[in-house]
Amino acid sequence: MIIASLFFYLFAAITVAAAFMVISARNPVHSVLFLILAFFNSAGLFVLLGAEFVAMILVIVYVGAVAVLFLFVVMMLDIDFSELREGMLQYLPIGVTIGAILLIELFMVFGSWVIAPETAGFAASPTPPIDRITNTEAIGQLLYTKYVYLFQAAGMVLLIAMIGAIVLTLRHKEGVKRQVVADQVARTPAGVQLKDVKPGQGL
Amino acid sequence: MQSPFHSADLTTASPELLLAGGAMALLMFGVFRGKDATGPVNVLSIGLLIAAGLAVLFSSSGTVTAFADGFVVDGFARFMKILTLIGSTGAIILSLHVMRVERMNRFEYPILILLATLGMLMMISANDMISLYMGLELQSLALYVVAALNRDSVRSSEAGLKYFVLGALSSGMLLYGASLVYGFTGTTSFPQIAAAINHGETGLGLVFGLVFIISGLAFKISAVPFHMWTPDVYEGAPTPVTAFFAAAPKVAAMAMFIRVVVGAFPNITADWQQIIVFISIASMVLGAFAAIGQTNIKRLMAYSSIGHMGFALVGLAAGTEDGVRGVIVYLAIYLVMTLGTFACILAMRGRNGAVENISDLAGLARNNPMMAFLLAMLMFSLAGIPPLAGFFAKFYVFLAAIEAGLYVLAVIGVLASVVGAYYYVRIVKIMYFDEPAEEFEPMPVSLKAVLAVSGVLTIAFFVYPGPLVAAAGSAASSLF
Amino acid sequence: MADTLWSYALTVLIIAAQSVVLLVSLLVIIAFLLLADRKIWAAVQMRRGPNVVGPFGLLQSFADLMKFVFKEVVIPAGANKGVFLIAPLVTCILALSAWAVVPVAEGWVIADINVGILYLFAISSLGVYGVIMGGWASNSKYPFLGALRSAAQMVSYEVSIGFVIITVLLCVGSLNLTDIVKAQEGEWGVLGWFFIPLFPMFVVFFISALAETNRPPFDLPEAESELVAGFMVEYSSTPYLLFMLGEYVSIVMMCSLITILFLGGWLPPFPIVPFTWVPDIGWFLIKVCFVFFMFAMVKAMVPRYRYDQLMRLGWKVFLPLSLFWVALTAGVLVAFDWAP
Amino acid sequence: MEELLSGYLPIVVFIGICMAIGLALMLSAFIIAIRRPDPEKVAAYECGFDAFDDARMRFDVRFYLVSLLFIIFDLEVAFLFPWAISLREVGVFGFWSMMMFLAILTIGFIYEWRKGALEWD
Repeated sequence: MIIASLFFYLFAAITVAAAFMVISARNPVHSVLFLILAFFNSAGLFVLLGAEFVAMILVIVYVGAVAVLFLFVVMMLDIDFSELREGMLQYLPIGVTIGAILLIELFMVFGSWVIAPETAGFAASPTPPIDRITNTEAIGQLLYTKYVYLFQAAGMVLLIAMIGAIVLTLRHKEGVKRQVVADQVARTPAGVQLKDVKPGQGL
Repeated sequence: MQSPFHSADLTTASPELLLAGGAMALLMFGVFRGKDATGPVNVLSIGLLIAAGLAVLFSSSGTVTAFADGFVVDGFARFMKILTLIGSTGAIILSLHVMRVERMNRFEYPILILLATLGMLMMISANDMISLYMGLELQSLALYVVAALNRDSVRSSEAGLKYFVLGALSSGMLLYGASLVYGFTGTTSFPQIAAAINHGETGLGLVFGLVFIISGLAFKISAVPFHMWTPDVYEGAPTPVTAFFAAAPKVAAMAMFIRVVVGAFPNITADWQQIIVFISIASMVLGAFAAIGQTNIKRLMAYSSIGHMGFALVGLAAGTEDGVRGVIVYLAIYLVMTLGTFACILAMRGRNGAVENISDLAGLARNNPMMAFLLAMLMFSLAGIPPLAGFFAKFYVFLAAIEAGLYVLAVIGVLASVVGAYYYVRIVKIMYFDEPAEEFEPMPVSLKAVLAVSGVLTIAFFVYPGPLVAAAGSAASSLF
Repeated sequence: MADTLWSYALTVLIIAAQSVVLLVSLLVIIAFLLLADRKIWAAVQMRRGPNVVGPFGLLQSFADLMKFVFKEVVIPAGANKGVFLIAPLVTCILALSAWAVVPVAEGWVIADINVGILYLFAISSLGVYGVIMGGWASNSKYPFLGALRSAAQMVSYEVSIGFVIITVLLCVGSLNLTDIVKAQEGEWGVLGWFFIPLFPMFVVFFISALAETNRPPFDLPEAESELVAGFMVEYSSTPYLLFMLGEYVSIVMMCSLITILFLGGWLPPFPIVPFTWVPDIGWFLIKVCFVFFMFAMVKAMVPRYRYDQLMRLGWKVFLPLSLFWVALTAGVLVAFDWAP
Repeated sequence: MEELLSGYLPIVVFIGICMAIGLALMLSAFIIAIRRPDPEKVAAYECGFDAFDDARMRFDVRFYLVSLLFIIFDLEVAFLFPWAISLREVGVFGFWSMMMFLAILTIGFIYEWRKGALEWD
């Protein structure tokens, strides 16, 4: 288990360092790459918790899909980020203050952590222990039955996301001729018309 | 595996199911109908909202939980759901004319409103941090999209983006707080959190969790110091969307606020009371003073809504049943007044399209005396001048605050409403005593109807306040 | 304490040795598959293909390797140097890393994790990074366009790949790759392999695998007649070699994934005597080579798709089809109570 | 738990070795091959012309739309994984629960299709 805790500190340290680099890197593309690094290490932390499924989904969804979109946006939009950064310096003192307060609070929370006595009863997680059943199956046995309401709500959220994506981004170019495969395939010799085209006149 | 699901749950959640199914059916109808779908979709959406309202009233009685206790329907939920549905219906009616004239007539708009309303109903009925968050995200996501609906307008896109970034931040804070609370109590269910805190000791972690949750919620009702998105979003979003933002989401977010603090943290009232007293005072004061300098009526309404949320929080700060009753009454009256006011704002259309400066209202009394009179009444009511409805709204919350011993809060509230009265009365002065500006286009029937209903309710409320107060009372009692 | 450390070190050493053996044999096999690819292509076009280096040109790939190593690394002046060099590394390392969970025979796997198929899915969803980073960092127009095309193409087909994997998982009930192979084991041999009941999904997966690895007829990111060499235009020497290597490693990866998901992995076609003489690893290799042969034949025979056709196929044909099959498979399994 | 984690140790080692191989291949040319860049050699390739302008330009919003839609469907797939392997445990109810979820997203898919978001023009 020493190795596990070593890896915990390694992943945790890299996550924090990468997160710091996300906000301090000069080039936004580098920021996104550091974000990806942070995601990877968080996935590592999840594995250390025994949450294999969540770890893999974190990589698939966040690194494989969301960060690709981020990278797209910062690479291709060509925004002058140094200009944005100028404004940031102005708010730096406030940001640092708030961050420091949060950090102190966290330490205080850590120091005076009290767990309610009843908690043990509630905290008994609804999933069976990890030795008996894999993490993915444990999720599967709860998500679609016990939490069906939340599951369907997630479906509705995705539906809104689809509608929103189309409402906000879809634009059709005018006058584009599209290939209609069905029409092409359905064409028979009977439908063919021969036209005698005179030179210089066109159709 | 024993299915944890009961078919009775479907009845309990029938308003939500109706809205979800209806919205999807309308989406299909709209996309297959093509260009001329917007009219029918609007009408059907209004019908769907009314049907959902009937389902709220008749599908269940007493306190019922469903879906493994993640979902609760009680008197409070029913009352707030009806208010939310009224708000959304009003917003769709208000949008009918303007959307057509402004060529933003997209059938997705009413559907997104329906889906946002679905999220609000889920928030109001949430009995668990996770279902609360799902409802909240459902609502917020739809609202981000409608804020940016006019995508050819830079201001609308900016409004959508600002709302999205800050909204996401607030959701993050809410989640962070919820996870701290979960860490302390080991549960996300409100009654179980309450039970865990009841016997245990209040740890610092729990208090921080509570602070974060309240910050996240304060964002959603735009209370100071988490209000900064409100003026920009109100100003930038298309006006019918602003009308919607000012009405239904505020009611739903406040209901969620009440549900969280009263449902999950009833045993540490002292801890959250002081936070709410602070944000309440800050909102009232900022709402009163910042609104004075505004020239744009939508920005003015933004600061006005910040102030009103501050007043409503006075009742919640009391932390008593009477206080919650006061909040409910306040929200009901606020909703009616807001819809009426926005009916007037939407009617501000000159020959060259919509105008939104306060000075454009100059001399309205001569051009359109009826509209001017009703708007004046609404302004007086928003200011809280007796015997209009707005006065009673404030009366009940202040009364509850005084009964709970929060004298300072009540006094500051009264002072803030005196300052606030200045800018409401200024609008009346501009309408009645300034030289007439350009005449507005005649008011379309849909706006007239909303304004008339709102005006009559505002003016005549004092005649018969009993039913609303009694209903609010029984709604509040279901929480305690 | 010291004992534990030693035992850990020993474990790590053993794993490292196994990994090196796997990787080296993989790279050698790829060297010959690359040659096979060119030979098959040539044969279809009635040419001879590489035949100079070594007997029948067998050592051609090694000669190419040497050539790449001795070439100058040219980094364009406007390029973002760091990202430019990281991009091929990412492509290559990701492609190689996927092999950690592939069972080439019963028990012959470096890491037998519970979520093996998710790991592979995750790695394949990251393949797009090398292309985007390379295309962007080059700061040149052809790579840029190639990267754009490639990103949209790879993500479009990934969804159908996901759905196809789901249909297989429905029949298996585990995310572990060894379990997936074992679920196809039975006295009926080849008849129990999943390509028979799930034949349409087998086809969808095969074609999506072509698109996912930018193989012809979906090689639009590097369509030479339009984009010169796509996102690889500015690359030379070993960075280019890493891109090429990564590409072929993922192609072989896809071949073995098809083998594991649909063709019964290391299982012999019939569990009877002459077939069981061949060792498990032999069957695995034979199947992988067969699928690779199909890849090579497609490359030689099918003309390139147009971009709108490519997107149409992914979103409008494969996506609904595979989604429907997910529902159908699950429905059948539940209705007849066959679910594993 | 111990067992689960020890299953991941090989992956870490394996990825480490992959990195070593990748780096070794990459660096070999830097060490062995000569480097003699000149302005023509390091110019971006534009069919023999000097590059007209910066290559990083704005491009069609359609590419964003594709990746947005991909994120949504990727999440859908993510929801399917646990379901697929516990189909027996969740039973008929779990099956219909997932069918509802898929139906909601299919509605979204039909909407996209009809709107023409899946066309490429």
